[in-house]
Amino acid sequence: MENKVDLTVELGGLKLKNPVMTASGTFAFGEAYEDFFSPAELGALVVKGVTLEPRQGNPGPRLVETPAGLLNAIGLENPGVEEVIRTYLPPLSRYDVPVIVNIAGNTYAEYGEVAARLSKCPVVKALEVNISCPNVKEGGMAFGSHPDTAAEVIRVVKASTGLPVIAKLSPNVTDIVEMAQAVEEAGADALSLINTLLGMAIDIKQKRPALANVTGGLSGPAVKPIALRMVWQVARKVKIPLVGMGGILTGEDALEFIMAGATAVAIGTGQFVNPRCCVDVITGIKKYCEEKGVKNIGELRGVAWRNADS
Amino acid sequence: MENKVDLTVELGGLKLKNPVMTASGTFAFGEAYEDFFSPAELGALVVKGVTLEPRQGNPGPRLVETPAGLLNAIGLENPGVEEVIRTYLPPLSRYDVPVIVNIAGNTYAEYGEVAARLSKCPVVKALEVNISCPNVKEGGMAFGSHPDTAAEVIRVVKASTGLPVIAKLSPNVTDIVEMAQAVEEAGADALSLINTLLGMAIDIKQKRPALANVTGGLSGPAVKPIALRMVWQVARKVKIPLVGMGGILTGEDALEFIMAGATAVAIGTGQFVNPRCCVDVITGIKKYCEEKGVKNIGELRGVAWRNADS
Amino acid sequence: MKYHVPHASVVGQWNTGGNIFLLTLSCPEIAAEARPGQFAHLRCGNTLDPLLRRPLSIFQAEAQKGLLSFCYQVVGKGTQLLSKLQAGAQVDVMGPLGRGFDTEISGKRIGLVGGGMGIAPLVFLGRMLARHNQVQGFWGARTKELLPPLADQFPSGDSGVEVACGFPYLVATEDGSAGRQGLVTGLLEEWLEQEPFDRLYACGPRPMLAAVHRLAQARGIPLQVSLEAVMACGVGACLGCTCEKGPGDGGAGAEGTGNPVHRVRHQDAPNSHAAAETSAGSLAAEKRLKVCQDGPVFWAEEVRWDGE
Amino acid sequence: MKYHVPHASVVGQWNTGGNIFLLTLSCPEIAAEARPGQFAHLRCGNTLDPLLRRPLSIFQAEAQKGLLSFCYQVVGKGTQLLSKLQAGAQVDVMGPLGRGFDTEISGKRIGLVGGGMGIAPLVFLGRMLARHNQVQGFWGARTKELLPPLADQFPSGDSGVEVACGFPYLVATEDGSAGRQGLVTGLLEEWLEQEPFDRLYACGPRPMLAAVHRLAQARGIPLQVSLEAVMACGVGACLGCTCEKGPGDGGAGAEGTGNPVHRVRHQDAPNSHAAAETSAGSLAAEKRLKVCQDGPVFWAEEVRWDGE
Ligand SMILES: Cc1cc2nc3c(=O)[nH]c(=O)nc-3n(C[C@H](O)[C@H](O)[C@H](O)COP(=O)(O)OP(=O)(O)OC[C@H]3O[C@@H](n4cnc5c(N)ncnc54)[C@H](O)[C@@H]3O)c2cc1C
Ligand SMILES: Cc1cc2nc3c(=O)[nH]c(=O)nc-3n(C[C@H](O)[C@H](O)[C@H](O)COP(=O)(O)OP(=O)(O)OC[C@H]3O[C@@H](n4cnc5c(N)ncnc54)[C@H](O)[C@@H]3O)c2cc1C
Ligand SMILES: Cc1cc2nc3c(=O)[nH]c(=O)nc-3n(C[C@H](O)[C@H](O)[C@H](O)COP(=O)(O)O)c2cc1C
Ligand SMILES: Cc1cc2nc3c(=O)[nH]c(=O)nc-3n(C[C@H](O)[C@H](O)[C@H](O)COP(=O)(O)O)c2cc1C
Ligand code: FES
Ligand code: FES
Repeated sequence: MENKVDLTVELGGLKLKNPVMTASGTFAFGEAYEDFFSPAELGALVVKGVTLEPRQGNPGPRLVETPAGLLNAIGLENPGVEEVIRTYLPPLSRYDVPVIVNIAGNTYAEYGEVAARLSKCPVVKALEVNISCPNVKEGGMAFGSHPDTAAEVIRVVKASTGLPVIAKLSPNVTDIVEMAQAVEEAGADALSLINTLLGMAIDIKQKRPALANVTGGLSGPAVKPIALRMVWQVARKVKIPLVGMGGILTGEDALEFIMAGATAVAIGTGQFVNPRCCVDVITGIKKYCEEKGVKNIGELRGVAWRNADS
Repeated sequence: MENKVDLTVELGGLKLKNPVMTASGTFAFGEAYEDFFSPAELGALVVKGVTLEPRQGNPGPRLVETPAGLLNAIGLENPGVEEVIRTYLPPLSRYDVPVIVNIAGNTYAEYGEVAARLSKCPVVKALEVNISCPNVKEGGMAFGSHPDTAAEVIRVVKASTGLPVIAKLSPNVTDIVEMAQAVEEAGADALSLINTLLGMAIDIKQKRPALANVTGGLSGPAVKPIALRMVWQVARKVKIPLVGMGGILTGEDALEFIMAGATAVAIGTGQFVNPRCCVDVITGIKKYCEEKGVKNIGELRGVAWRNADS
Repeated sequence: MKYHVPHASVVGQWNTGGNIFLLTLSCPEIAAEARPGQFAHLRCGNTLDPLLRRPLSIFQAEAQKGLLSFCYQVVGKGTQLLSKLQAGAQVDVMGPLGRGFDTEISGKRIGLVGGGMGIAPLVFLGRMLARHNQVQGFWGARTKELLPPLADQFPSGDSGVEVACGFPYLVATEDGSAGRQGLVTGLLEEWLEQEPFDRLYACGPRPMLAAVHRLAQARGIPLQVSLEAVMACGVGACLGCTCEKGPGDGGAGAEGTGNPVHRVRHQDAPNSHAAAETSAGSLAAEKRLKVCQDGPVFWAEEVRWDGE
Repeated sequence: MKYHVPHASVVGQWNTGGNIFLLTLSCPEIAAEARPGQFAHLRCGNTLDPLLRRPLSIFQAEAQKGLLSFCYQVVGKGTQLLSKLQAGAQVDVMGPLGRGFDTEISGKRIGLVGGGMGIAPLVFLGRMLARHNQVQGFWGARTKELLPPLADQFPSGDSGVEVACGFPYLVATEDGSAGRQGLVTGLLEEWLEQEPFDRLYACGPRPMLAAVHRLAQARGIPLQVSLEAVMACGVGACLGCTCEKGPGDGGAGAEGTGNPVHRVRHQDAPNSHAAAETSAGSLAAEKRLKVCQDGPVFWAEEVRWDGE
């Protein structure tokens, strides 16, 4: 089966056995879903956002369900880069899967420092730079809202590491193409889009915001049309590969992103709905390819662009 | 009943008997839902976007359903301002409801011209200026993506009419507060937020965009968290009243917007789900007020802000 | 008058064996006014996914019993959810919507051409027309399982709905699993070589409609077609369903619309260019046609075919 | 081991009359491993609204029969949808999840304090503990209808599940509609004035837990509490459910978690500060507690109460 359709893709120098990755923050550090499937089945494993110092994150409630969506305000809770390197990353070497670490920082220097330290960790195969977290005042979205600051973060990270660098963009901008081009020019090897959309909910019984943090990041199927549009817009305007994400639950959803121009896709919220979501997406993509006689997943990349032009 | 709770609100000089309006483009010119309820029950009737010349709109398919949402690419199909004034507006005088006309244009001058002509039409009580339609190349979102152009449209319209002017903002921006402040300064009497989010869907069977127009505007419950966040952010940064919209289907949804700081709300996509949506929302608001001993709807405006501060 | 019945109760649902279902609701308001060719707009489930209603043609309306039936194929999540409903469940329905077929005709030879689920509204129409006219049906589908339930297969007793056509019909399937092998338009063409029709009515996939239109036009036979479109509101509010207007005007209208805007003069021929009463409600009268309100039934000349 | 059973079939569902339901599934994998205090994560419906699963405590697990029961109250759209399921329907379940109550105890006097739906896991626990200990339950609710079904009300035959507590319990309702009028913590306090307990277990609203904690702490009685939190993943992946850690460590753990990370040494007293085996999976061991994975059952000292 595996041989009939070639699902391998290349992402900024990294070769993935299939185009399905986990989305940062929805898979912790890799073992939460072990009873349901092995991370070795994934194209790549992207772990939770890591910062220089440990972070407690935001107070609760941190989650609110919305129509076909999820608002989260975790606030980058993580044990800090040292503890991650010491305790969390080594066990991941037992899986045959490239590990990508998502990083965030309060300052340019912090991004650089975290990148430098992780680069020494052999299990780490690439860095995903989160310049788009809507849930923390400093590190996050502020950098990702302006092309200049976004580009500067990427330049600093590139200077601190030899690993492939994936820039993760915020959708909360007027012009996603401008952002994508700025980080490409700064040296990003690939792009992840999208992070969550800034949203909120109000508890009308208590007459106050439902999240303790007031606002949160919206993810899940609700945002898929927006994520897909951004992948579509960016696909033809940059040369580096894209990882598409936002509301993917099925192989069909993933194929929409690939046809819009994504090289790989990531599964976040979908994992909470279906603990075998990643595997089901891989199977779904493979089945489609088999049925349609697609030999290599690359044939589908951006095909909707070609068909819309004609 | 009507007397127990005071639901009247004031919107840029316009007095509404309750805070529930129709969202432009989802109620045509007022009579489509006549068999289900009378427009006279509404706080205000906002009609379809009108341009100087007639417009055929975009080719079909123009609609795609998405998870808890709707993508539309109507493309401002309308018979042009003259025909609207001659044929469509006069019958509306039979309802006891303020009529607000939504306007769009390709140039500043067109906005001004449409505004000037509608101002002579006695049934029109206010203008809603659409600087945010994502579905047409010219008139729409381009103006609404930058504070300077948005402000200029409002200045031109204000100079062309004595009617209250409501600026309808696009959510497809990095900083909604900056946009809101720019149009407030330009003289807007109120703000409507939000218009639709730019999105798309791909038909994987046909391997091409599902909408003939490729991209469309996303509306419905899926976008409610984003709309609510924008109302929340803007509420304290401007002095003019806000009309909140985006995914409202129930009285509870409307109350979230009011508690975030909206003076009135509008129902768009919800109307397609439930043909009595507007009336059910009014009833829902009234019931909540009665149960909670709220005498005047104004008591709830922005209450979540006060509770979040404390 | 259009009605919104939020809690119409399911009287019965019957599965023809394939993925075609016949659903009967108790819904006296809509049953009393529904005309052939009109549709209802149904919520499928009570959650926000799927969000929008789904349009289904009225397959049968029995005013006396207050029963309303639909014949539909499961194609996606909305129809999937509908198919799970059992007797006693409740459905939120709007209707009757749109302009139905012209039924003001008598003593004529009439041909009905239906493809797949397009047969549904024509069975309703044919039963009505057969009282005063000579009606012949032509039903086509890709394969046998995609034909809606016809007289001999349908357990009328159970759901209380009678669907015996009451007029003769011929069947064609592309794979030959029922009736003649081939396209339904082939059956029609052969028939027309022997015997003429005074009027044709067609409902089905667009290429089939276009083919019927060519056959009818070549012979000068007035034709009414029922179009499909993706719909949101179903009542003319959103402009989501519009299609381009053809050379013929909408004056030679049909009846049964329930909407005063469309209570136009009835004409026997489609090309009479009678002045239609248009009104503010009908944008489409100017530029484009709203399938949900100006249709779904149109005279063939009202529609732009562009050499299809 | 955690299982994902996408199509567990509903054996029966029973409504206690109010808005409390008892749902029984055939789900041998989970039933075989489930321990008191653990929960399952259920999809409610098959559409994208509601999107997330809903956590429900395991009310009863019968390994032999492969049956798994839940006792829940309808509070929103998820539980509403669940309550419509009838025998034969299918449900997507994950479980057993989380760390359950410590059941390695014998020959002791044990008090169980449950508020509302918090009684559900304690009935399961009490039946197990009563074999080797002397168990006394204290059940409280706002009103009679909010008490889960107890022995005398429950038609055990029908769904095949037996829920007779098998140990004595006292009831308090705030409105006096059943048992004593007042709070369940009042009942407990009075009891403690007469007779001590060697261990307490509590599940219910946070203020009730805090009150039980104060009573237990004052008397030096080891206490385990089961916490609630809004959850997305239910397996420690999202960090959505975390809460602040208290002064006591997690070393004096409980068993039945199914997760090797938490197979820590069993201690009889909560304050022994035994070195827990932590691992990469347990972020919370460092800073915060994951209710879904480190809990939902915690020793009272592991939780931060902040003078509650
Ligand atoms: C006026 C009218 C009358 C109709 N009458 C009948 C009928 O009597 N029996 C019947 O079986 N069907 C009928 N249809 C088609 C029916 O509305 C669609 O099959 C249904 O909406 C599909 O819903 P779904 O959620 O199951 O599929 P979805 O998940 O929405 O879509 C599944 C597939 O069906 C296509 N589709 C969706 N909506 C439509 C639509 N409105 N028209 C055509 N294709 C669509 C989609 O593009 C997709 O490929 C009618 C449509 C119209 C406009
Ligand atoms: C470990 C665990 C075990 C549980 N066991 C049981 C049980 O055995 N029986 C039972 O009836 N309930 C139990 N609950 C609570 C149950 O999960 C919620 O009642 C349910 O998720 C509500 O879903 P809904 O869609 O009906 O309501 P929603 O529409 O989601 O919400 C309705 C109301 O319930 C509140 N709510 C939603 N989720 C939770 C939650 N996780 N905890 C507390 N309040 C919530 C909301 O804030 C809202 O006010 C348990 C919760 C947890 C975390
Ligand atoms: C609970 C949660 C935590 C997340 N944490 C992170 C994070 O630490 N770093 C990051 O870059 N993105 C984070 N994200 C964003 C996701 O990686 C992803 O970009 C987004 O959720 C959209 O994909 P989805 O709809 O499949 O979830 C988080 C999302 C969720 C829901
Ligand atoms: C079919 C459709 C047509 C619309 N046409 C217009 C329009 O002409 N002018 C405008 O300002 N907004 C238009 N909108 C946007 C709505 O007025 C509203 O801002 C948006 O849909 C969000 O609200 P909702 O989620 O309640 O639909 C349209 C929306 C839809 C769905
Ligand atoms: S479906 Fe809305 S106008 Fe036809
Ligand atoms: S619910 Fe996801 S970590 Fe607990």
